[in-house]
Amino acid sequence: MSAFRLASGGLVDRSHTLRFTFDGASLTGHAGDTLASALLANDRLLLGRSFKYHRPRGIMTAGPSEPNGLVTVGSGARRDPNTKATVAELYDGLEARSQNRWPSLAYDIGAVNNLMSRFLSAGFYYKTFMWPAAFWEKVYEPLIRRAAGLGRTDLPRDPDAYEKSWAHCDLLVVGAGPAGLAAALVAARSGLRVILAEQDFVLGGALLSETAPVGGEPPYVFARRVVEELQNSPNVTLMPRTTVFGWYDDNVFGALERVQKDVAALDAAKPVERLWRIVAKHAILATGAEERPLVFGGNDRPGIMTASAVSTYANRFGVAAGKSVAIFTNGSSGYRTAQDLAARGVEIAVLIDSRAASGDVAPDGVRLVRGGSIVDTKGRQRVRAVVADRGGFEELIGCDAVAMSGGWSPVIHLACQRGGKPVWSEALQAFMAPEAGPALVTAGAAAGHYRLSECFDDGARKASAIVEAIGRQAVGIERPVIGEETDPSFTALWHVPGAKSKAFVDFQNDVHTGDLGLAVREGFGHVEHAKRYTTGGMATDQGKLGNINAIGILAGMRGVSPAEVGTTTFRPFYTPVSFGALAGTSVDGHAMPIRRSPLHGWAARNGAVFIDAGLWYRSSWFPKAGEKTWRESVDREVRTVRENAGLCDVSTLGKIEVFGPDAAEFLSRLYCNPVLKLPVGKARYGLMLREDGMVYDDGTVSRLGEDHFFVTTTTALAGGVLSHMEFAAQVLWPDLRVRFLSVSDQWAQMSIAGPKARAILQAVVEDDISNAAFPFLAARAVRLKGNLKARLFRISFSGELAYELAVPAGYGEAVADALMRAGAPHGICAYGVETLNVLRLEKGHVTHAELDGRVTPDDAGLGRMMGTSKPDFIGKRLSARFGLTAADRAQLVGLKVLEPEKDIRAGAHLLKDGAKPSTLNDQGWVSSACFSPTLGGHIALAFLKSGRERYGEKIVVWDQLRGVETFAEVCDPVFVDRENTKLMA
Amino acid sequence: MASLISCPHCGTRPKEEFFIRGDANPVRPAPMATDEAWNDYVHLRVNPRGRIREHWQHVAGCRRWLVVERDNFTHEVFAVTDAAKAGEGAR
Amino acid sequence: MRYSALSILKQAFAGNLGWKPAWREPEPKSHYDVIIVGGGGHGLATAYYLAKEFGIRNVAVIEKGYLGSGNVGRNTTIVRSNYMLPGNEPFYEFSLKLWEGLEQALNYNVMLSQRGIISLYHNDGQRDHYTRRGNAMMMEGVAAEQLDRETLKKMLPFLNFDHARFPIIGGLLQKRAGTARHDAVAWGFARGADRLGVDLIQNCEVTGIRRENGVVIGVETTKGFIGCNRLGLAAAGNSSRVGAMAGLKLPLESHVLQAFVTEGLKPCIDHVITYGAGHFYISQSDKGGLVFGAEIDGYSSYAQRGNLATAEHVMEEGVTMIPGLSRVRVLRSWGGVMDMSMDGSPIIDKTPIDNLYLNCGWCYGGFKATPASGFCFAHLIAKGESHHVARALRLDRFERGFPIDEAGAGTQPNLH
Amino acid sequence: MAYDYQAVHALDGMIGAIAERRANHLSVHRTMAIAMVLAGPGQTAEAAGILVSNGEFEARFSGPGEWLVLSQVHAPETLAAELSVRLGGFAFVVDQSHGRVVLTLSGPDAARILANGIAVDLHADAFPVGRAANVLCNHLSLNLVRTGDQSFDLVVMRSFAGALVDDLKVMARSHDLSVDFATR
Repeated sequence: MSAFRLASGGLVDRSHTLRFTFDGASLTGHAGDTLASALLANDRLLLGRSFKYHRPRGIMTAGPSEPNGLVTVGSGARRDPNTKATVAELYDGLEARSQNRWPSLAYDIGAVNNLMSRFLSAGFYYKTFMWPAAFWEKVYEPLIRRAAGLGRTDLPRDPDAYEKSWAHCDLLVVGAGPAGLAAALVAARSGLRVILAEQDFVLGGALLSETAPVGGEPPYVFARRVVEELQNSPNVTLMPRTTVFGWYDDNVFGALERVQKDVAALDAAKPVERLWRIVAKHAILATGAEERPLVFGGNDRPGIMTASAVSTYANRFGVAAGKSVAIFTNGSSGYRTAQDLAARGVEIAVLIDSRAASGDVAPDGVRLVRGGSIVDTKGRQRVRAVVADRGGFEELIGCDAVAMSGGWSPVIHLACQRGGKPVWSEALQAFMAPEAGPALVTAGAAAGHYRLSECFDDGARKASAIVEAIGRQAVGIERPVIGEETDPSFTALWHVPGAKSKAFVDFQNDVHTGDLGLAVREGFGHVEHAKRYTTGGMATDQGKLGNINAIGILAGMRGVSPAEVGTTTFRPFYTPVSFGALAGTSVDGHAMPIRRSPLHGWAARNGAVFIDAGLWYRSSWFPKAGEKTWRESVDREVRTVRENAGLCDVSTLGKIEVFGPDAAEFLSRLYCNPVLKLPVGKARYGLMLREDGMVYDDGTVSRLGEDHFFVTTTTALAGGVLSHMEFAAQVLWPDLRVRFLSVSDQWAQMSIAGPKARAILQAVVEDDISNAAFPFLAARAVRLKGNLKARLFRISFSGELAYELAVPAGYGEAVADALMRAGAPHGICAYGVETLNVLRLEKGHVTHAELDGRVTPDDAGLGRMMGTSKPDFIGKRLSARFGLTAADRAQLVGLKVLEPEKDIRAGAHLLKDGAKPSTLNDQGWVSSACFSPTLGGHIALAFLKSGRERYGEKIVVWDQLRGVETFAEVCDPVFVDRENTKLMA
Repeated sequence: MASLISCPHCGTRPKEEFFIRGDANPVRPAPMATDEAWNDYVHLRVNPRGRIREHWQHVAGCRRWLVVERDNFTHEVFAVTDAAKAGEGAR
Repeated sequence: MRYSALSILKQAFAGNLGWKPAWREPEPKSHYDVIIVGGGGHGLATAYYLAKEFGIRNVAVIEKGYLGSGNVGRNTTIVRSNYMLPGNEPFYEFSLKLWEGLEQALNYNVMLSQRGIISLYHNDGQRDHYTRRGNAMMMEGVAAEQLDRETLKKMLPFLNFDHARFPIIGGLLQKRAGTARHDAVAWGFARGADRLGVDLIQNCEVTGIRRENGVVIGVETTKGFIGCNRLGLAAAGNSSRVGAMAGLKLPLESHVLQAFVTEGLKPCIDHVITYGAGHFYISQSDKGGLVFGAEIDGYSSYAQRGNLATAEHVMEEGVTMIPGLSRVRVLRSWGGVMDMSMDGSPIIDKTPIDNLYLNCGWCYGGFKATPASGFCFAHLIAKGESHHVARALRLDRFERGFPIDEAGAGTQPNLH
Repeated sequence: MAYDYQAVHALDGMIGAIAERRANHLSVHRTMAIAMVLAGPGQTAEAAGILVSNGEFEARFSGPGEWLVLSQVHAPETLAAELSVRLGGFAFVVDQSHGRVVLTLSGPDAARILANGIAVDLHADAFPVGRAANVLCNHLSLNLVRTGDQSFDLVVMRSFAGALVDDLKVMARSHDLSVDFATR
């Protein structure tokens, strides 16, 4: 039996021994232990160093509010820094390490800060480290950064998986203590869909550490029986190891389930943690109450714990907090702990009650000091004695642990996360949950009902009310007979006067009463200012233990009530949640879905290199054997298209089918160019503006029937344009008789471009597609040989004789293969978006590189398209604004490099020859650039101030980011075939 | 709100299924309305704190544009209406 | 009292009992030359510069809560000047220069940490965009560097180079960018303004703007009427509400942006890093917490709190950018009310109402602008004309057609 | 040259050839006749009346006046034409046989697996057999219909099919799932 493990008692399985290590030392515990209880049992009291002063610290609580007992659990890539030992379930093989110490826990250099503490008062860093100016970042800041922080990570890739899930219920009960179990039982028997979530690995809450018999049996046995019934109810979901961390709008709760944080060898088929979004019609918070520490001199030494933690370690885990325990209380809870310890044969050094008188009775033989206090403690890595004070008389009392009880605060965190402010209760000397509406109520100790019987009744009563609100018959439960109960009354004591050493309020961040005094003195007395100035409440425990005392102390200093001081804001997360759990499975390759073109397989078979284009994978270029760089491939593809023909996958374009008697009118209002008179069987380039007059998207409009259009969008804005059209149809003009549908995925679409395109296509298409029968901009359904229905559009992005052929997606690969076969004799090649980009650039066509949301049609050289005679279209009115028509706007131009050995890249800026670089002198920028195999040099599209007036000017292309400056000649943006002879051929 | 929206066509759905456009009150002026009216429509917003009407589109559901009437301080939702229907009411 | 290492030493030996209040708590006078509505970073900076640079010391800042209770105390503390458009870049560079001298000017350590910001990009189009942006910075004389993938691998080995949905192909670095301690900025300007005679009036809510013959003459407040010659509004997310008191309708929508902090860790991320395939950005505070955020929640809100779905999406982007964040635990989330403008850029201008001046539209980028915003707003109020770096930030730019749209997203505020 | 076009399925090469079906199974349909029906303005009731399930078609709610119609009786090539004839002037019909992929998820954990990506309450009382809805599953949207106590049909845009199957495998991590083409 280890040093502090009691001979019997507790809910740990003494027949089941678990091995674990702490800072490399091999230790043992039992199934049912937390890491904290096992460490205590092994006399491992010192767990870490505090944040600022590096003071030795030990375990202070037995639950999720723990400020001190933070360790790193696990090793390698499975290392979890800042794990609370008080909630970490012990398992065989657990490895734990202390934090924030160097070189070792016992001998920590940083502890020198403790000696310097008078210089390190709250906010000291705002007042110094300013001289010399450069020293802050070079010297002081690195030192501060290294000293701060707790756990360590070098950010290795996490080997474990996470999962997110949705759950729905009529009633969510948070907390499986007496109130929560009673509530869940009533709701379960009444037929509600119930979820019972509990952060602990055993359900039962306070019943697990209570001793008063319930229904004639130990309370944990009673709890077990209730849990069993709930487990067997099909309408109940039990969620142990699940912390409800957030309450969001519409009664959506966030909860974290620790699925595999209790094993050394993980099951790869399961996530390590699971995030639940629980949509609850109603919720009951049965989250219990938190015992407050007392603020006295030296109250942070290892061995000093809350009294309820001392009781829990004794009753639930069979571990004595010390061999001789001093108890310091301001209410009856200290007496209960005295009874618990006495019953288990643990020596009580003294019981000090800050109240001069009370009805509480100390166990027989225990020395009771009424009206006394502790003003200091002794000891280094474990408390060895307390300095008790009674009426100015000081006495040194030996002990090796201190149990302190400063009264109780209901745990109302979740109920305050949506803006409601806690309400101060003078009677309970505590902040209570605000009225949160019918969907969320508190019950039991969380509602200020501390007695066990009250908890049962309150939980059952509130569940019954919810059952009835839902419109069902509530099935009541009979409250079991409960043995001797204690009522934890207390007299608030925010801090103990006469402290002989630092009295800590926030343990982890080392905020003591002196810091709060300084804050008030310097004008930071507002509770938010005090928090931000002293950092009280900003540690990993978010002030769960300390804030209430800080508020009480501030109230005292300012001479107001705690109600007037108020609390800082309660915000998610109740306890910290891993990035992994919140991200779930939507990481790495699953971060966003991948879209594959129907021609993906064809492209892959032809050796395509793929590139991300939004969610799509698009074929970028098709390297052939012997080609060493992408440029070689692209140059070849460009030349092949210009000389013979090429086939490119354009399936990713957005495609929308538009129907209805008002379809033409609708499209006429959407596009800035005329659409109404587009003949059936014809296509037209279309430009859509935003209402602010800037270009939104471009594409083609084809009229397939009088009341039937087919429009395409760019790949990038397919979704956006659809929404834009839906807005126009549903909100702006609901009277127009038009319906439309995205058919992007129905069609595989390929561009066949080049002088040989017609010959190749004709081999596959049944219909006559001669220039006469199928002229430029023809658009209609055709039949392919082999009896396949298709759509053919004679449109060109490359400037070549070109067609876009659309076939049902599943047939895309087969048709592409057929075209490649038919084209082989003509020297066809497959080409990708890189070549497409060069081809369109040579032809001066714009893409979203040019149409970047700040460009008007006129800027892009498309001003003549505007149907100014149309009565209305989106963007018409604001296009006329002064700034959009100003003469010095940047206009689309072409650039030809004048120094052949130099290139131009997109993103370069433009300067007049000889001008000094400055924002004022900036003449524009390069939007797209490439090497043109056709022209044999580098060319670019650029936006240049008043550019169309400046053709022929020699201009500086200024790319200081790459350290490149080069001369270029400004020219018309159309570099090839300005007469469109190839297009019309 | 902000977590769940009750689409009149699809039922209660999470926020992620929607695309939000903004204030639903401005009405697109007639083509020949004044410059001021157009500037007001495109650029100016009352932006009150409290009860507002906002355009949400159920993109992952029925793809209808909805008018969500809600309080932008408490995040309470009062009503969700199909925008075409809401428009009829306004006319 | 002046702060220094010596003052700390002296006070320490006096038990730290001799420290004086950082600022006075005056009752409002009946009349001021200038009243600034809003005791956040911009309002306090404006008051400070009015007194310091323009000799106007009969100034009051009126704040409905406590000083610094708005966005200055709830942001992710990033300071940078890596903008693209000529309407913005000179302004933000002016701001960064002010930041660089702020500690000495204010005698307050705002902990400016010029650790560099790296904006990652993930495809050729983004690379071109960042090239244009980097060159625009260099045109203004602001140093920028393009980092290729191999350099990034050495500098930031923890990035997701191998499994990212959208590959990291490079980044744009501004070395002089970084972070500052947000509360200290508010407190430093407040203390600086107070020492120059500015009255900081907390817990005083403006309930109306009084006009006589159309001209603003003062404000109605919860502490009564206070007169002024000129009134400046710096109310951030509440600008529309305050503006409405004078009958103004502004090109703004208020939205919530969430921010997050993790548990404290030993130093592990030494830069500010932004994710180009989403909106995620992250840095590590001097206390050790990783401070991060991403996009706004998307709906109109004055609630200062966000929803879980957005938080989840932020984490998805975070872990996709830095897989090793997975086991790091997030401690706290909070929300700020953003005055999102119609083009994503701010407004520092006169209004059509005499004596009424406006400073708003900071979207989610107001923190870095704090000194320049204060300086330029003070310039405008004192001299009646815009400071040259803030000339483009006009209120009438929307109707006149001169938007400053860095995102190219148009007039939908939640897309900026 | 012979022009005998063989259709390729969006998931060809990504799934198939499993040794045995597991407790939960995702079955991918090779071909399915699918069309979208858009009721003409003001003609929703008329179109709905004609579409009432008669064994030939199954019309699944997609939006007001919009249905996703599947048919086991008609061929992909003829369904849209057939519907056009039946609906006459009451609706516009668009063939989607190639634009969508139909998958059936069945097994004791089917609803639980879907709950890992779909926010809609799939409890049989809340989402009974026959209920159809367009829903978001992680980051992509699909049409979901409950076809039995333990089975659901998922209809997804073709280009997203691979991503959906990948996602479903991850969603089913702890639930013993096999994936294959349907053998019909």
